[in-house]
Parts: sequence; structure tokens; C-alpha cells
Amino acid sequence: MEIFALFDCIITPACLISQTAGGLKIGMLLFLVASGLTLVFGVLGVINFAHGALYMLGAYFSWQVMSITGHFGLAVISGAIGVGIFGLIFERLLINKVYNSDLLVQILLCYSVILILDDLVMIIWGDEFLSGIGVPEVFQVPPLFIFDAIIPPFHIAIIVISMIVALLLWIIMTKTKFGKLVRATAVNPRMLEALGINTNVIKAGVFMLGSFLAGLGGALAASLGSVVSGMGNSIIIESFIVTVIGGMGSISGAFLASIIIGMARSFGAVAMPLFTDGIMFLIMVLVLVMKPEGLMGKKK
Amino acid sequence: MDLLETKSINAFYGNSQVLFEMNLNIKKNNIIALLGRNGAGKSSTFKAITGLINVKSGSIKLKGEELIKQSTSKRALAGIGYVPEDRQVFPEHTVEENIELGKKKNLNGIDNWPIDKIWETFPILVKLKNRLAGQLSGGEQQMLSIARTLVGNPEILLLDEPSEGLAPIIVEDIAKILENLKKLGVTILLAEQNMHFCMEVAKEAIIIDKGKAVWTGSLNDLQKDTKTRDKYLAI
Amino acid sequence: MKKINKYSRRKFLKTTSAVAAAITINSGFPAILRADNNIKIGVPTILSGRVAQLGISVSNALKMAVNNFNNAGGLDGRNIELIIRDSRAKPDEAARVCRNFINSDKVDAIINAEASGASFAVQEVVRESGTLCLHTVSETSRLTADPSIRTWNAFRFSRQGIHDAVGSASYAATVIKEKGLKTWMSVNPDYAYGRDSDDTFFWALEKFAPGFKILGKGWPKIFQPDYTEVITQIAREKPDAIYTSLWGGDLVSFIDQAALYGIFKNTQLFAINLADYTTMSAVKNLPEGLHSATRYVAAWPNTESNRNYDKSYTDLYGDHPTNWSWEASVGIDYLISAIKEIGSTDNKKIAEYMKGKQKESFMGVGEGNTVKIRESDQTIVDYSIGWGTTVQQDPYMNNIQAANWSTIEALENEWLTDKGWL
Amino acid sequence: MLKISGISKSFGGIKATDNVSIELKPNSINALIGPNGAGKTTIFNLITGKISVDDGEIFIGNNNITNLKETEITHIGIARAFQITNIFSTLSVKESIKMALLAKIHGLNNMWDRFSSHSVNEEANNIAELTGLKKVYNTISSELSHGDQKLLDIALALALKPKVLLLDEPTAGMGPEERWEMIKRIKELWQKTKMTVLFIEHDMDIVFDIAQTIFVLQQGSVIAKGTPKEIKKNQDVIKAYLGGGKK
Amino acid sequence: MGFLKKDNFERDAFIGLIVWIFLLIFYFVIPSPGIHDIIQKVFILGLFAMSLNILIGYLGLVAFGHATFFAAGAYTLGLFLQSSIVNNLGSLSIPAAIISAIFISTVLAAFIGAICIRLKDIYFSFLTLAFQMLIYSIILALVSITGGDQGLMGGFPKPPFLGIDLGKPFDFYAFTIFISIITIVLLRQLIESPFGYGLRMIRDNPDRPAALGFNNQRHKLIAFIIAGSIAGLAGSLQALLDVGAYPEWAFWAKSAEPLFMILLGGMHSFLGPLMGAFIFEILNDFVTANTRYYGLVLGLVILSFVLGLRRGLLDWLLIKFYRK
Repeated sequence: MEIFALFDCIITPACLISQTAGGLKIGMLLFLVASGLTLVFGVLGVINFAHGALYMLGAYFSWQVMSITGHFGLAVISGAIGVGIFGLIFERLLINKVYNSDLLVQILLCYSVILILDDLVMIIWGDEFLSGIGVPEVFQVPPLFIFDAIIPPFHIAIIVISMIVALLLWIIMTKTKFGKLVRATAVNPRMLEALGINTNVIKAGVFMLGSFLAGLGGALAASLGSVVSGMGNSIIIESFIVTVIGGMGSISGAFLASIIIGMARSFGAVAMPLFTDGIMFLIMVLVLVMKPEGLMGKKK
Repeated sequence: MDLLETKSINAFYGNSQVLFEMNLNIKKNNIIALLGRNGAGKSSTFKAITGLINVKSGSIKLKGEELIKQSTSKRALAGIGYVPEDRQVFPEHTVEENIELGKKKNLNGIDNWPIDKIWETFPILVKLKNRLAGQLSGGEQQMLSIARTLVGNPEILLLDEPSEGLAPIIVEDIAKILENLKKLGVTILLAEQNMHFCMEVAKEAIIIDKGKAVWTGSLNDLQKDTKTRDKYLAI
Repeated sequence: MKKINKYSRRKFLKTTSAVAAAITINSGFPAILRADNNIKIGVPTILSGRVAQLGISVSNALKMAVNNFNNAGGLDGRNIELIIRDSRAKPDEAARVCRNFINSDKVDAIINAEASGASFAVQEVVRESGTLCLHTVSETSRLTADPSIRTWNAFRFSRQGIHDAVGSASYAATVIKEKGLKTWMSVNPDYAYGRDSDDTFFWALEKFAPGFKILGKGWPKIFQPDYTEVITQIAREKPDAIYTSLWGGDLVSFIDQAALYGIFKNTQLFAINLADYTTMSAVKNLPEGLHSATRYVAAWPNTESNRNYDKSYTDLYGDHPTNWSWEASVGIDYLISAIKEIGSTDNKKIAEYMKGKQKESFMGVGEGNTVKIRESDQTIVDYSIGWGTTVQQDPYMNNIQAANWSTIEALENEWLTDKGWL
Repeated sequence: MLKISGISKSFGGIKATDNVSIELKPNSINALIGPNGAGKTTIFNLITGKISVDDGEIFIGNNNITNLKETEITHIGIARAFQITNIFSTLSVKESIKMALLAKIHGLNNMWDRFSSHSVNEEANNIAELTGLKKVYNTISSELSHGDQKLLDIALALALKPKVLLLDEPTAGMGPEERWEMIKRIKELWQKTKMTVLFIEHDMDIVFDIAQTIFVLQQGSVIAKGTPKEIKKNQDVIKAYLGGGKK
Repeated sequence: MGFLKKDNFERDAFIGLIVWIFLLIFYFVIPSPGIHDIIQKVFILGLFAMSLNILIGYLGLVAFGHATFFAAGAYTLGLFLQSSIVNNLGSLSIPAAIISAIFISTVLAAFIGAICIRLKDIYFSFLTLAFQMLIYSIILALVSITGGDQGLMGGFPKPPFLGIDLGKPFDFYAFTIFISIITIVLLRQLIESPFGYGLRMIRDNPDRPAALGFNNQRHKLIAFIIAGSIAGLAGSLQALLDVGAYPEWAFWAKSAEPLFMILLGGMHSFLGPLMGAFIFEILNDFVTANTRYYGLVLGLVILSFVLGLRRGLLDWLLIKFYRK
């Protein structure tokens, strides 16, 4: 462990800023995925293990649209929307059958979907990794220098996009009728039914929104790297860490936890480069032991 | 034709039966008291009508239309308005949002309860508009719960023990509101243990005991009929 | 955009052939019911998941050689039968598959196309059974360099980390001289291969061009989607050069992400695994002038036989061979010629035959274009290791310089002595 | 036998029970009645140690059991059956009763004997006979009728050989005939076992039929206690049940 | 032979012995090492799945990090046999290695269990998962001891003991199955003892036991520790078979395997997980021999069990033909 390296970094503006910006970008991409996961859990009570597979689908969908149209924005949006629609079908066909089942049944159902999707994308798009969709041309410019710290404009764009998504999500959840219905469904679906609202529709909508967020995360990830079967498996574990740390079902908790994990990765790479994953799991253990409901979760 | 008619309802919680061949006939524009001791089956009757518990056999008709196969939300859309005993407001929504969630037109597309009329009817809620419902007092929550159901333009209001656990002065306020609603022509089925409270607002009463309707008549008669009262209501 | 379209068509071709391959990989069940006098070769490999390409390119290379052998009449009418099984990258599964090959299928030899972890598991199985085994994928030196792991019946046909390291360092030393590179960083995947690669490269570089300074090291996880935390460090330290042993999709992601920071403008990247057809074509806007070793390219060695090899492979499979393909090809060539020479599949005789055997090969750079199985550690040497700079189009590499095998072996001995393995 | 003196308990500032005192004579059968939300079940929870007491003391005989652990209180001699049937759904009647018997003698830590051949068989049989569950002795609990499930819940409590037995609405959710069946059974049990019984019940016919002493609870306080006759006449009680609250 | 009629330990031990002898005869009747290999692995993985089923099936706790103990057993055995202790112990090495593997996994289970059982439901599951991944990270980081991602390399000696040479296929087969059967018989005793019924009681109704004067938490912890120690034994047998130990065994995907087996075989019958292990292995062998889309096939099979059969095969068979 190189505590001094960490200390050096914190007192050097260049290091502090670039690692912070890097951590923020990691965290914000993670938030996109984790927010969908925590939303689905909070409202439907389902641990959607297949959320990572939806993220992967987002990457593949956007790759496909990119290769046909060559338009970055269109690729990302249609990747996200495509996964949203896929999520809706998934919810109607499978997930709604296990709303009231044991945790074990939910997990196994989702896990089987991961196994199936991982192989299906290989059958459809081939075994090799695909090259990703790249960064749009406007962002193929020299990076910015802030106090000697280098920050690529595209990262700023990603942070901004994710922040906007977070803000929109906040607005949807607090200001729109749909959001109010969603929050009410999470608390007391039966009362809502008695008020004449078909909560099945709300649930399907929530799952669709959650899938959309996973797809968006996957599509943006495809701009920064290769697209490959099984790419959802590492993001799903990180998303769970975020969800648990933030409090299961809490979107603001997921936001906070995403930043914590982003920073843990970014500064962990300076201090304990060989144990960055271990740091995340350690945080998760500590949170579960000290405050099982998570940083922003509510006690049952 | 009766507004609401239930016939031979047998209802269950899990495998324990709570309603036995329950029959009710409710006419329009009226407040009817549903009396009975604790555990007699008043709440279960309401839950059976709204579809919140499992009804194995029987018939529930609203304006002649059979509801027994319908989901809870469909029944609500058909005109069943339910105000549960424990109010069940959404604690993390504001008062205004709670009301917004209940907002719907009746089946004919008519809105008898625009929001302004709600504020008029429940003046106490006006200044609480932006307060979280979870922070309201019991009486305020009760008002909110009633208001939330009313904006949905129900044909009938199932009101479960609105006076329960409330201070007497608040109970009075609620009674006043019910009087007011009666004047506006709302049909209310009012479940109560507290006969005294019913006397103020209702004329007709149905007594249920052990999951069955056992007596129907006017409250005035009941007041005089000590035998029935002792048998089903008193100790 | 045209490029992407072309690319996706190629993908489609590959997909179809992959599906076809999936259907044809069929050793049947239960295995005990099949009995004939074929020469059987078991191939444990990875055919599923994100490194499926490894198993597929090995299978392709093996099938190409075996078909040629069988079409030429086999060995007195006995054909070679390949039994290829997916271990899904699990060591215990690889061991189980091998035990099955040996016990149920009664294979005559195993061509091990597993990555490092599972290769050690396979090694233990064949150590117990005495079955002939040809390692063709794992690049970890220890598999053959550590005498306690060696066994008489296992041979290495895959390139070796220490050879690559020396070759890389000697090339890097020439670039250092030319461009005056002083400061270095490294980015290596956080697993045994990456750590070994980092270790041996800088160890060898110290011998060729002492006096450089290491500013820092990044250790991303394998398959990590996001390299930001590593790249920000590089961007800050501004080293003159970076060494990396990332490979495949990970290398693609790293280069794409690092390019956003404009890192390759002033920093030389030495990416040992870049010059691989799949990897090269997947990098978006490949920066000019990155350095890479020749994993496998048709352009190097610059010989007729190598170009022929590339052509016949490409004609068959619609895709270039990979590094793993050539390793498997050389391995099976050795095995086939041993069988022909000896006239049987006796494992002891074949092992004897292979030890010290020099053989002409399209990858050979020894005398008369030969490769050699070194007797002391039963490991391939004299295979082609070249370094050069990458370019966007075919032939993908320029100014390739060959590594010198006498230097490699001299330093390898020094390294083995350091480790206490000699 | 059971003596509760001045216990209070608040939840978030609201007094669920306020200075409640109840004393039960040995071998007596007593009822606790009151409107919904009066705090009846809370008192049971306080007695059994499921929730802690803020103020006041509880004794069984001479044992002060105030704020002991639930398991300890059970071993000292209080057992309860629950309002919402609280049984082990996949175990048979026989198995369930044996479990309760074994729990009483700390026999569940035993890993070396077979449960099926364990020595408490005879006792379990007796309890089944006593509660009339013999006819469904080997039936899985989840498949029992509602009444039998209630009886099993009581049988589980009986197996603990309690000094004081608490029954929370033993007839809830039953048809009229089933109710009387159950009440007959409880009366019989009480007569045979000589336990002290305290039960919560809504059905006044039942209460007046079997209770020797009745405690009436309203808004967390005991407003009356006495024999059925006394209670029937008590003005406060009539008001609590018929009148408009504390007017 | 009166003891055979009753449900007792002697009967189970006798049946176990018969099964063992039957499988030994089977070895010679069907001399296919491939099938022997499958049988060995079914028992090893069966032990792993049955140990997890103590928690899932009998206690109702979805433990998600059970492979932790499997890996702990495997690494302990491997490191023990690679160390110089073997020289001193000689022929005693293998029994000593297995015992220490069980011991270390027991200690680890006691530590992790004591922390985890305080949580409920999903929080319990996630904490076990977090511990597992933490230990996985540690195994990867401690390269000098564990060999990092490549696992324990270079094999280890298997000195013969009591005339048993585990280097010989028959000896290994007989030994592995013998140890497994003994463990299964003991496990059966545990499950059918009052203690075991206490587990079912907690599963059915976690609130009631306290009102029966019974300590829930202690019971849970003991079950967790026993489950961990049996998983450790299974891991040590697997390490003996593969002459190594690998970090994959501590990865979360390894914990999913026994879950599949429990699902496939059935969680409500004692031998369900063993049957699940059998289905899992046959499926594995058959599918990987015929297609490389193993995940697709396994996924569809699991899906059909989850949504179609809705229970494991043995559970289903018992309901259909036995209990009605």
C-alpha cells in the first residue's frame, strides 16, 4: 500500500483534479446503470441480476445502429430505447411471474437470462469483441488542461450527460405524475389499486425505465471501449455494490454511492493499485455490517 | 335498483373465512351505518367489495354491473371509493400529491369533484397542501384520505371507522364533513363501532356480526331496540 | 462509415462460420460408444465467453492441418480425429475434460489450448497419466521454465514471456537511443501474465539500456471496461514511453480511451500484443507509430511460406490467423511429422523424437527457416519475434526488426539463474 | 399468579399502555377486552418480553420477569398463542408439538438422536389428545383447517407447560359453530390443566360465558375490571363501546 | 436386522455402505473412467450443494457466498500438501490435510457466519457475497502464497496412507465416494435430529421460536458453520482430484453452481441437491460435447425449471409418485 503516493496526489492540484475528474466519470457511468437497478428493486422488490446483461445489450444495439447509420447520437439513444423495449418484453414475459417469489427463484430466473443473452449476442454478433462506437467527432479534440490536470472533453460530456440523466430522473420521480405513481407503488401498491390505478402498468413502466438506463450506460460504455459478450458481468457486481452502499431502492443513495465507488477506484489506483476491487468489497462489507439499510436507505 | 348490492359473499383471509353469505343492499344518496363489534367483519366487508381480499363465491353489483371478476383498480374505476380504516395515505407524498394520485373522472367522464371543490370542502387541508402526508395528525390524515377518494368521483364511498383513534373534537369535524357530503348527495357506507357518532350522520343502519348481516333498519329504531343492541353491539 | 459496413459484413461471415463450427464440434455422447482405430487428439480449449476467439482460431488451425493429413491418406489409412471440448475457461473443467480425453476417449495426445491457469491444471493431469501433451497457448514462462512444473511428456509450442520480454527490450533499447526516451510507465493486466510481462520487460530493459526511470505502474483488472484511473495517472506523469501487455478487447479499450487524453502525441506506446489482426482492426482511429511485437502478421517473417500459410488459412476461414493459430499449427505439424516418422503413436517414442528436433516452419528464423524444440526444457525456440511500428492498413506493420535469438537465449539463461531455475 | 403493576409503554411519544395493573389469581380464567387499538396485544407483548417495558413491573409468582429476554420468560412459565395463527407450516401436528416440547427442555440442541424416535412422543400424544388434534396428528400444518391451526397454536403453547397461558383472540376468523367448539375446548383445557389463563376476545357472548374476571382496556388504560355481571353494568364500559369516545 | 425398519442412524449407515459397495462393483462392471469421473464429481459437488442446502432448503437463508468455504478447503489442502509438513508427517499427510482443510473452513465459517446471520433476507445474501468477493480479492492479491490468478501451481504429492494410494484411479474413486457417503449419512443424522427440525422451524416461522423459549441465532450460526465445514471438505476433495486450487473457486459464479444444483434436484428432499449435482454434471458433459453454447442451454434448462416445473426434479417426483 502506497499511502505516500496517495498523500502526494492529494496535495498536488494536477493529480487531485485529474483523479477526481476521472473518479467522477467512472462514478457517473456507474450511476446510470446502478440507478436502474435500484429503481427496479425499490418499486418491484426484484433483484434484477440480469441488469448487467441489459447493459451489454445496450452496447450491442448501439453498435448495430452505429454500423448502419454512422450517427453517434442516434446510436446511443436507440441503444437505450431498444433496451427499454426489450426490458418491457422481458418484464411482461418473465419478471412479472416472479414478483412474489422467493429471492432464490428471482435470482435463478435472472441468472438464466444472463446465460442465455451472453450466448445469444455471440450467435448474432459473433464471438469476437466488437470495436465499440467510438467518440463523436466533435470530441476528437485535444484535451483540456486545468491546473496541469488533463481532462478530455468527452469525459466532461459524459459527466454532464449523466448528471442531466440524474436530474431528469429526479424530476421524473418528484415532479411528474408517473414519478409520483411510481413512488406510491413502491410504498403501497394495494391502496393505489383501490384508487383506480393499474399498478401492473406502473411496474412495467418502471422496469422499462430501469432497462433504458442500463441500455444508456451500455451504449455510452461502447463509445469508450470494446463491446463483448459477458461485458455486463463486471458492471453488475459494481452496480450491486453501489446499490447496497447507497441503500436498496434509493436513487439519491445510488448517486452518492456511485461517486464514492468512482473515487475509491480512482484514488485506490494510486494508493493500492493491486487491491482496488478489494477496497470496494471492503466498503460494502463495512456498510452492511454497520448500516445494513445503506447510507441513504430507510430502516424497515 | 340498489346502487350497491352484494349477494352471498364468502370471503377469506388465507384459509380463514371472514364473511359468511354476506348480503347488503345500498340505495343511492344516503349515508348508511355499518355497525358491529370489533372483529365482526366490517373491514372485511369493505375489502371484499374493493377486491382486496379473496372472495370465493357470491356477487357484487354496482349499478347492476357485476364486479366480482374485476381487479381492484377496475372496481375503483367503476365507482367504488374506499377509505381504509388506517387511512393509508402515502406518507412521503405531499397532501396535494396524495390528492393528485386519486384524481380521476367517473365512468361517464364527468368530474363532480374538481380540486377547488375539495379545498372548499376540506378547508383544513388548504394550508397543509405542501406538507408531507406522513407528518399530518390522525384527523388530518383522515380528511386527506377521504378527499383523495372523493376526487376520484366514486359512486359510493366506503368509509371504514373514520372516528377511530381520534380526539373527540376532531371526530366532530369529521362528522360535519360527512353531513356536508350527505348534502352534496354522496352515497356513503360508514363502518363504525361508535354508534353515537353514527347517530349524528346516518339514518339507516346495518348490523353485522360474525361475518354476516344480521339486522337492517333505522337508527332511531335501533336506539330504542335495547335487545338488539345488547345482542350485537353492547357488552 | 464505409469501414464499419465492411467490417460488419466480415462479422457476419464469421458468425455464420462460428455457428457452423458450433454444429460441427461434435464428439458425440456418450464417448464410450465410439471405438475405431483413428488417431485421436484431444483439445481442451475455450470456445465460449469473451475469449472464445482463442479456441476458435486454434481449432481452425488444427483442422486445417489435420484435413491435409487425412486427405493425404493419413497414417496407413488411420485418420487423425480431433476432439475439441470447451472448458469455459475453468481450470477444474479443463482438468475434467482432459481426464475424459485420456480415460474415455483414449486419446493419443493432448493439444492444450488453455490459458495459463487452466494450463497448469492440464499439466497436472498429464503428469499423472503420462499422456503426450503439447501446450500451444499459455505464454507464462513458468509453465516450462520452472523445473518443478515440467514433465517429460509435455512440450511447449507457445511463445514464452521471457523470450518476448528480451525481444521487446532489445527493440525498445534501439528506440530509446534514437529518440532519447528516459521515463517509463507501464500498464499491465492485473494477473500473472501481466505481472510477469512487466517484471521481465523492465528486467531485460535494464540490461540493454540502463538508466531509465519508472514513473509509475497501472494494474487494471482483466476485462475492465474503464481505464480512466490508469490513464489519468499517465496523462499527469507524461512519461516518454509506456509498456503494456494488455491484449484483445482490453487493449482496444485502453488505446481508445487513452487517445482521448492525447497521450500518444508525445509518448511512445510499446504494446506487445497490438499487432494482431483482430485487435488492429478494432481500434478506432489507430494512432500512427505505436510499437508492437508481431503476434502474427502475414508480413513477418517476410517469406513465401508465411504468406502461403496466411493465404490458405484466410481462404478457408475468411479471417486471418491469430498468434494462437500459428502456435497450434507448428505444434500439430511437429506431432504429425513425428507420427509419420515413427509410424505409430507411441508416446515415449514421440517424446524422444521431439526433444531437440529442428524443423522447417513458416515461423522459423533458425538456420534454414527452422524452429527448434529445445531439449533442456522441451520448449520451442527460434520462432519469429519481430517488432515494428503499426500502420492503419494492411500490412499493418512497418519497419519490422527481428529479435536476435542468441541474445534472447543468453539473457534467458541469466534470468533463469536469477530465479534459481537453472 | 401473574401480577402486572403499573406498566407503561410508549411508541414514539404515543402511550400504548398507560399505568396498567392486572393481577390474576392462580388457576383462574380471565378475559382482556377493549376496542380496537386499546393496547391489548401490546400488553401481551410486554408480558412475554417481545417488547420492553418503559415503566412498571411484571411478576410470575415471586419471579420478577420485567424486561427479561423472551426466551427466558418462556422458560419461567409464560406461553402464548397468537392472534394471527403462528405455526410451522411444513411440519406435521405431531412434529410441531414435539418441537415445542423439546424447546422447553433445550432438546433442540441435540444432534445425536433421531427426532422421529425421540422420547417426548408420549407427551406429544397427550397434548394432541387434550387439544383434540389426535385426528389430524400426522397432517402437515399448512393443510389443517383454520380451527385446527388455531388449536395447534394453542397446543404449542401448552407444550411449554406454562404457569400462565395467554391466548390472543382464539376464535378470530371462525364460523359460529367452530367458535363454540373452540371455547368448549379451551374451557376443558383450563379445567384439566389448572393453568392461569388470560385471553383477548371480541365475542362478548364468549367472554361472558367463560371468563371469571374481565379487564376492560381503553386507550391503553384499564377502565374497569370485575366479574361479567359487574362489567355488564359498568357505565364507563358501555360508553367506551357505544358512546363517542372520552366525551 | 430389526434396525432396518426404523428411521435411525444404523439404517442410514447400512444403506450408505450398500450404496458404496454397489458403486465399487459398478466400477468394475462399467470400466469407463469417464463415467467414474462423473460419479466422483457428482459426489464432490453433491456435498457442496447439500451443505448449501442446509442453509437454503432447511433454514431458508439464501447464502450467496458459499464457494468461500469450498475455496478455503481447497487452498488449505493444497498449501498443506505443498508445504514441508508433508515430509514430517509422511503417510499421515493426506488425512491431516483434509482435517486441516475442514478446520480452516470451519473457523472461517464461524467468523463470517457470526457477522452475517445478524442480517436478514437480501441483506444476509449480499453480505455473504461481499465477504466472498473480498476473500477472492485477497486470494488474487496474495500471489506469493496462493499463486494469484493461476492458482496453486506445480501439483503436490499424495503420499499413500493405510494402503490407499490416491494416485490410483480406483483408490481415489473408492476413497472420495466413501468420505462423501459418510458425510451424507452424518448430514442425514443432523437433518433428522431435533437440531435439524429446529432449522425447519426457523425457516417456517422465524418469529415463533422465541415464544417457545428457543435461541434462533445460535442455531443459525451452528448450521452456518456446519455448512461451511462440509463445503470445505468438498473443496478439499476437489483439490485432491485436480491436484491444485484455483481462484475461480472463490468467485461468485462458483457460488451459483450449487444454487443451480439445488434448483435442478430439489431443495425440499434430502438427496435433491445430490440429484441436482448429477443432472448438472450430465448436462455439463453432454452439452459441452455437443455445442459451445453451454450457457444458452443451461439457461433454458434453468428457465424451464423455474417457470415450468417450479421445483427440483426429486421434489417433483416425490410429490407425484409418493406423497400425492
